[in-house]
Amino acid sequence: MIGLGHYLILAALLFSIGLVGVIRRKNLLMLFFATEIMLNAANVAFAAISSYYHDLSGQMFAFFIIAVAASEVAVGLGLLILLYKKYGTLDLDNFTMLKG
Amino acid sequence: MENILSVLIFFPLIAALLGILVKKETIRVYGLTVAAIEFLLSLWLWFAFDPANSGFQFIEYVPLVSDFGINYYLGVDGISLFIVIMAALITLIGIISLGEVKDLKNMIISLLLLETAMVGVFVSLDAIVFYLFWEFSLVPMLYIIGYWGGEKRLYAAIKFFLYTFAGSLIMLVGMLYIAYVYQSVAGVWSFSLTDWYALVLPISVQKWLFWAFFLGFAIKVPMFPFHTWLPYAHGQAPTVGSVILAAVLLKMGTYGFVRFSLPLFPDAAVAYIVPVGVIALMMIIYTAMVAYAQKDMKQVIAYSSISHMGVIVLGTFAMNAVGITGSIFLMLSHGIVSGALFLLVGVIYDRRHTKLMSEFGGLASVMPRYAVVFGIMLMASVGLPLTIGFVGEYLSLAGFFRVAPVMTLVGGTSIILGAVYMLSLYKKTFFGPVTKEENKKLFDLNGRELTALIPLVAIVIWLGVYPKPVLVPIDNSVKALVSFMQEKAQTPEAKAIIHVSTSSKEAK
Amino acid sequence: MLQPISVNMASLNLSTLSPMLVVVGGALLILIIDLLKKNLDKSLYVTLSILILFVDFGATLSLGINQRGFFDVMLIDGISVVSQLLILIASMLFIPLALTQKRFHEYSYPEYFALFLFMVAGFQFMVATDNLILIFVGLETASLALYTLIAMHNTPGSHEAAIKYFTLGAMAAGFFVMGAAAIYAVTGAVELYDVAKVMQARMSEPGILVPVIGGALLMMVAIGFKVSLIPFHLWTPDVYEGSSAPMAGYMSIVPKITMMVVAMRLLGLYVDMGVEPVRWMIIALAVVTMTLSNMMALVQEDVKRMLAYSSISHAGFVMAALALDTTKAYSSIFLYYTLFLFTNLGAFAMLWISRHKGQTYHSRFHHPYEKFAGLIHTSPQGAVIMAIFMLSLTGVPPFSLFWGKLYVISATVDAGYLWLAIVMAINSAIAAYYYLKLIVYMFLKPPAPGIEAVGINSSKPLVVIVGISVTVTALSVFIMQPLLSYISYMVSVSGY
Amino acid sequence: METFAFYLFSILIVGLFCVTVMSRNILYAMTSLAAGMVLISGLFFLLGADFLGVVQLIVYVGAVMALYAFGMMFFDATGTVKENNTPATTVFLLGGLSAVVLVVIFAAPAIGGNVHALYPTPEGATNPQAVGLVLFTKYLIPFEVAAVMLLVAMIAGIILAGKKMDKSLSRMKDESAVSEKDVK
Amino acid sequence: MESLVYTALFAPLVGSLFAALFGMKPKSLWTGTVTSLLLFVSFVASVLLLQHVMEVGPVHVTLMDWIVAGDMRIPFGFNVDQVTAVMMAVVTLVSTVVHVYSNGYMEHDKGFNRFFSYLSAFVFSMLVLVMSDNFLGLFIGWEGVGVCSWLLIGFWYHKEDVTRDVNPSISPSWAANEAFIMNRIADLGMLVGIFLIYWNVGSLQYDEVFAAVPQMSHTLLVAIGIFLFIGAMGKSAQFPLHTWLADAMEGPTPVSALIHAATMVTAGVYLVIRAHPLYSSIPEVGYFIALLGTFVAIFAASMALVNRDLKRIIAYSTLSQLGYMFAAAGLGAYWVALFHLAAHAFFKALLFLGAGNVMHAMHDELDIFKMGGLKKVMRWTYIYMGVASLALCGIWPLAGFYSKDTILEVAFNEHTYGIWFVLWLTAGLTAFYSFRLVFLTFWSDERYKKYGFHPHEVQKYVLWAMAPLGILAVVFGWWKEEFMEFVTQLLPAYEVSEHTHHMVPILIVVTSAIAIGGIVVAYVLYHKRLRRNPKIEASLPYRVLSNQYYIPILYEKAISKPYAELADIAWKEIDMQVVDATVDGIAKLVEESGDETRKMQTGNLSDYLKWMAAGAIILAVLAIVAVVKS
Repeated sequence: MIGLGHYLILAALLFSIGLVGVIRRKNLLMLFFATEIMLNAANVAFAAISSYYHDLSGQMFAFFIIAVAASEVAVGLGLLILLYKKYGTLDLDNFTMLKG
Repeated sequence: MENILSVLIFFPLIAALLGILVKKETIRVYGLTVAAIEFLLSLWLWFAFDPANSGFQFIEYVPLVSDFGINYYLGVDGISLFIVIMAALITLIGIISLGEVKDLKNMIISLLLLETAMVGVFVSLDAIVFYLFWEFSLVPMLYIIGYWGGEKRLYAAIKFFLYTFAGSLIMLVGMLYIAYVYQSVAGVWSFSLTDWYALVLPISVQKWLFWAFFLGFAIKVPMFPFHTWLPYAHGQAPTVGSVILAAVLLKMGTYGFVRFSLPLFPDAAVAYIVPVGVIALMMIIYTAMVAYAQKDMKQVIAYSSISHMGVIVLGTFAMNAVGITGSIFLMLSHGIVSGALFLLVGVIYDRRHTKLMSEFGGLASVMPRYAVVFGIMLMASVGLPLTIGFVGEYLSLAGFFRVAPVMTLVGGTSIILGAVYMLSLYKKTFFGPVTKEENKKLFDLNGRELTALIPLVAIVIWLGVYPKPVLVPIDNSVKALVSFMQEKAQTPEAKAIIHVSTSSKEAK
Repeated sequence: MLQPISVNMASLNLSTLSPMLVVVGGALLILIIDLLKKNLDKSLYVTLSILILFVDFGATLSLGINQRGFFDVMLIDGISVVSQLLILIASMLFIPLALTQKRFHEYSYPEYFALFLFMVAGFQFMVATDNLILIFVGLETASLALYTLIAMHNTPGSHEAAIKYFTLGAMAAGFFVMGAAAIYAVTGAVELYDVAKVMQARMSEPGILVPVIGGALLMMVAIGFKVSLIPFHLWTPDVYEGSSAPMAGYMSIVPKITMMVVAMRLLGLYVDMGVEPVRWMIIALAVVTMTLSNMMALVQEDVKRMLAYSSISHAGFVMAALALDTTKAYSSIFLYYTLFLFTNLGAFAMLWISRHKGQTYHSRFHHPYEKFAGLIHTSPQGAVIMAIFMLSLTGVPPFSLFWGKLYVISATVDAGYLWLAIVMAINSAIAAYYYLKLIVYMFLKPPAPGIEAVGINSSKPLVVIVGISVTVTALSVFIMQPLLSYISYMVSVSGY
Repeated sequence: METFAFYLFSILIVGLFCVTVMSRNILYAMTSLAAGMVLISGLFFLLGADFLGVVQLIVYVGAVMALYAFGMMFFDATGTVKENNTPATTVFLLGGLSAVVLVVIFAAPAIGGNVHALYPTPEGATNPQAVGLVLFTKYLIPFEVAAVMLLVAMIAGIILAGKKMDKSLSRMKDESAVSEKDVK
Repeated sequence: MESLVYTALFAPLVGSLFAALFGMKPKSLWTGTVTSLLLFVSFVASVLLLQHVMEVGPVHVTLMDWIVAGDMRIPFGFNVDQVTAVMMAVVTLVSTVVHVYSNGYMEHDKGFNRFFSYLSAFVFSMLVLVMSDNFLGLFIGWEGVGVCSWLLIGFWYHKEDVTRDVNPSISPSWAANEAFIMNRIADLGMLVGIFLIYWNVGSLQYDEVFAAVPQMSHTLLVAIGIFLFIGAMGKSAQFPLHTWLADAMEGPTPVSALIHAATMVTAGVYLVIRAHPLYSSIPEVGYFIALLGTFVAIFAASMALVNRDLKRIIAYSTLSQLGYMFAAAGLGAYWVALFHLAAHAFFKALLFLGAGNVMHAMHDELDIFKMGGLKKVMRWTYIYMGVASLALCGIWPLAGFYSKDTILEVAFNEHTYGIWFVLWLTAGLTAFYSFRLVFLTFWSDERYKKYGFHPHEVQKYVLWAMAPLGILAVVFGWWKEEFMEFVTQLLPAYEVSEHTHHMVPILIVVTSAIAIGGIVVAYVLYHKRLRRNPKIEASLPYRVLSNQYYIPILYEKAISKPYAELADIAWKEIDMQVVDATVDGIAKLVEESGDETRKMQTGNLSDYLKWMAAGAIILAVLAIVAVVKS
């Protein structure tokens, strides 16, 4: 039997990987992938805790996170399409008009 | 008329708002009328005031935010009565003196708003209401300096606003702390001064609160080293702005000392006589020197204001009736005199558009009336007996002498140094041959200027010769204040230094 | 085998849901109307939205205090009612700003109003529950709608703003869920009252502080993002600049109030339990936020951007109250935001009134300071009104925010954090400079020659909104007593 | 067995996600992301959260990836992406530090003890049944809100990707906008 | 009697205000006449009061309260006792004469009306000074005379500043300011004295204060005595505050006569006399006063020896005589001091008015080296000045003889032989320089012709107006006994000891001898023609003396200039560079940190994301710190 800690550390690591991606990526689409990883990390954590505590709230939370992730993808893609249509690029280095 | 104080506060405010509707051509008459009515109302206040009663009169009390202890609480006693009257008078004089300025309408509206704030500050007995008017007074002044001022007006206006604003915020924290202490003792919130007076604060608390309030007041006064906004403000402000700034706004600071610092923190005030005294001495001597070095007439008077305010501070911290009465009287006299001096500088500035002393010389022969009025004000400024300037200065120094003789001796140099810079100004400007061609055909004072100045001259002499009608009400209230302070003081040292009266002490 | 579930309808306490139902239903109604008939004028949707929000407002007002509904998911306590009311007031004041003189892209969509109402519903859900799941879902609903609303302004700025906000928001969502996971890991609960109970019980266990504080920390990132605390604020100025002025004004108030309520529920729990590190983290964030944002605001060239930084600073100011854990402090937050709502929305509405379409004044900014130079001559009323808003933001009495500041600082003093009160005071003084700068431009500088009229986008509804705002701002002293007693009552019955 | 599965899945997931994060090729990134998602659903099954696993598969692998793929095609970015990536030191410093922080938080030994379930899994019910039970009672409201959220997302997606956004009324002079309408 | 007091006091004020009404108008004869008449009224009232005091006793009136604060209650109270009555009579008499005289002297001046206004105002102030029944009232007059003196010295304000070589006083306005400021320095001392009195006695009324003297500690009395005397030093131009007096000669000559010889400068002496109960109980301070007076006597006389300026010589002699008065007062012989004060007032005023006549004749030329032989054209002036000079030298039977000799007797009697010797020597010097002036002006060769002057005698009525002074300069001393009896009703009677009594005739002879000796030397040297010895003029002592011991230059170099420079530094270096720069620096610092901080707002989303992660880490660090600390 694997301890809860293992799952949680895995979740933490996945989150960190997501974070690295978020920090590293300049292409917005790829960046969104990384945010998905972050959300999934949380899902793993919730599912594991839920399972170990025999409590359903965690699974519910994970379920809603998935729903949120789906919605975010929809909106995010909409935005990306808009940006791509207008500017022909998804590199966030190109969007630095607003600053200071 | 029980609500006369409210009327005094809000009459100019309403007048200012209605002033927006008045046509530009008639605004001068409107402004004059309003200011005159306000002044008459203030005189009525004096008339109705009972000089024998040392407590607050014409009290108005309306809860504003009762859960938080903020009330619309007004009252006037001998200490504030005359400052209110002076504020009304100076506003009136200021409006009379207004020449052909741009956007006269806005100017008059601003002045009336300022009058509301000034009167409000001096009659508020609720700390928050006091603070409200205190802060609000900055706004019209900001506009007056910043719009009608000289070359560097923006810098001056912003500096004036920010500096005073910053200081008073710290004071606000102090106020909130007192209210908190009051709440923890009495169980209810209150910002009423009279409630606070009853509160005996631990000495350690008094000490830091003293400095919190000190900062707010010191910047307003302004005390060394927080004074540098003043020369800019005066240097850039239009004449009427300087007049009101010097005459009334600065007095808010010293009034604050009397109204807040002394009765609320008697022990701390006594404990800090020496540091405050040293600062006051710095103001007196150092700024007098700086005044002497100035090349611009207005700057001389600006710095001289600081120097005189130093004497006021000394008097305030005398901790006896003589000194405090003197300092309050000196507030009045400095208000009248410096106001008049700024008006006078304005007169010459209107004609020549310069205030540099080197541009003048020999004006006494070209503008004799001007020279006479200036001379009288100069003498009042240096504290010549039988002018208004002497009484307050003498009493302030006399009072402080009891506390710190040596410091008084040093502070007394104000009468010397004051003479040095004022006489040198007078000499440079009025004496000697008329060297500049432009100066040869200057007009002497015209009717409008005389109307503004003559009342001030009359007051200068009247109150110099017969100050009693003003001194007695002030003194009654101050005596009450001092004996209250002595009762409230906790340490024996403080009790010893706060001096009520030779006779009453013997009676005890 | 499973037992059939029988649910007593009365125990569900459906009324707790009524405000959100109204507004969601309203949004659907708008969508249906649009389906039935195209190309209706925006004024219809504006008025409809106001009416829906008004009904919502009524429904919220009639909620009984301190009840739970729907299997204890819904929580109607004092602060939830107060914050919902604030959200609704702000929304009602915001919507008419669509009726401008000029045409702007977003208002050509009926969906704009539907999305807006959905967003309001999302916010309402966030404050009307203490279930982390519902908070999260509500948050995302509102946020997604908000991103869209921003992008719909359809200018390069708004696109950039939307993508920035969206991306950072996604990351913040990640932190939120990770934080929730940590809390869940410690307590096995996602409902805050349960969390509190379990945590209280477990506080004495050795080593418990690490995950407890860790959870708070992760949540704080998400909260900090939404409330825009430094260093999570970075989106704020850019997004405010990119979006339309009303949207920026709205964003400076409503999402912050809602997140502040969440923070009260969540972080308040820690502070209340005496987890000192959390308290210090809040204070540190607050101090850094108000100080640095003030400094940055000082050097802005654009009024809207300055107001963005100013709203960050105000958020920091209020956030400090969160660390105090007194009823007065919590009340002061609502009091402050109530007053801030009118002032700031008014200020942004003024910017909106002055909005023009071309880039007349500046190659990038729509509202550079220069634009307002000499406004007192070209539009005296406008100048005076804007000055009142600025003075209020500065904290000059008698204008509204003075009372807010007074109360917040007072609460800080009462809690014994004198130094914090002094820091707040000093920051207010620094802040005075940049508000003053605008006043200086409006009143003390001559108008720049040959430019378009500043009030170009003005219309009656806008003027009315500004009028309401300025009235409340200027005369706030008279509503202070009822407001204060109402808010204090509402906060204290909620147990804060 | 379970242990083996866990470690296998874990290593694979971490590896795949690393590819997602590090790869220059968008196709690789997406594929590894999808694969990682699938494996995560495997973890869910492992944990007994069958319903969650299914949802994960459907939503992520199905919907999300389809959406992304659609988007990707739209962007025509099948080749390598030229990115001016953040310097590795910054990335690993920040990533490493946050990993440490997170691990410290989540690996705390205090987690896991002394907690009893507030919403225990009903006896004798399968996971989907249990989930259904909770979802339609306790979590009905969040569920409905999630529905609203999806609706919002849908509207948002439609609007943002729609043709109407091509021309900006906010940028256009009012006169021309009016005339355009008249022409219609 | 009250009305008499008020008449005497306020008549000059009325005159002053009347003249002020016409202050800016061109000359009108009215102002001169009316003010002179009113002064005469005041004089008559003073004489009547004097008589009243003699016959009945002092009069005390209180007009009204002036300052009331705390326990301080200061009325406008006036007390006419023996000393005051004498002072009033002297002041009003000399003033009346000077007013009448000025009608002629200022005839052609543009500021005629203004002049009379100032002059009468001065008299009023002086009367307040002597009549007040309390110290603060005295202070009113004290400052009042200061201001009037300022106005009058600077009467010809339009003159330009010149260098010290051309005119040692630089300009009237400069001299006026110098006088005012120097007096102010002393006034501060006086004020402090007043404060000391108030806080220890609780009153400033003379009677109460003097009644309290016995109860006060010695140190306190010494302190009060010193501070009051500092005040006296300023008004009476005692060293080191003496420079203003000579410079004050820039004022019109009647002013010099009235203010800087007869009245105002004696205010210091008056103060010491007035405060005699105080000073008698602190003999050591008195002795110091006497020493200082003696020093000033010879110090001033020495400067007069070489001066060429008609008025300055007389001014130095005034200074010297003031020294005599202080010597007497300091040694306790208050009545003698008062006696000399009165006598001096008469002959010194006469001397100055005579000098005014000469100036008038010489078109404002003051250099006695350019005069000579004027007795032919200015007979009466010559007689007046001769008489006055003789009186000044103390030649029997003129007024100066009685008063001055008595002072020498006192000095002898007190066994302060040093003081006696110096005063004796000074008497010789006085005689020399006085007659040097007389001979160089009125005798010797008519050098003025060389410079193209056409001197002429002044108007008749002016000469007549001077007559009372002339008569009094002669006869005043004859009333010594009566005077003594009268004033010693109030002042302590000073009796010389038996031993001294025997010595008196010898002393008289010795003193008279040196005086006559001085006259003779002057006669020998100057009666025929001006003798100048370039060698002597180039010698160091001569230069020192003619440059007033370099004291004015020293003051300028050591005080005025450094003060101006320090003031400049205070303004430009400290106020602007330190104080204000700090304020602006803070503002700038805030703004610059704003500029720095905004750099985190790069506009690049990636950076924002990094900041967010970094923020989380920073928070974690913070949390760790907080945990560790708690």
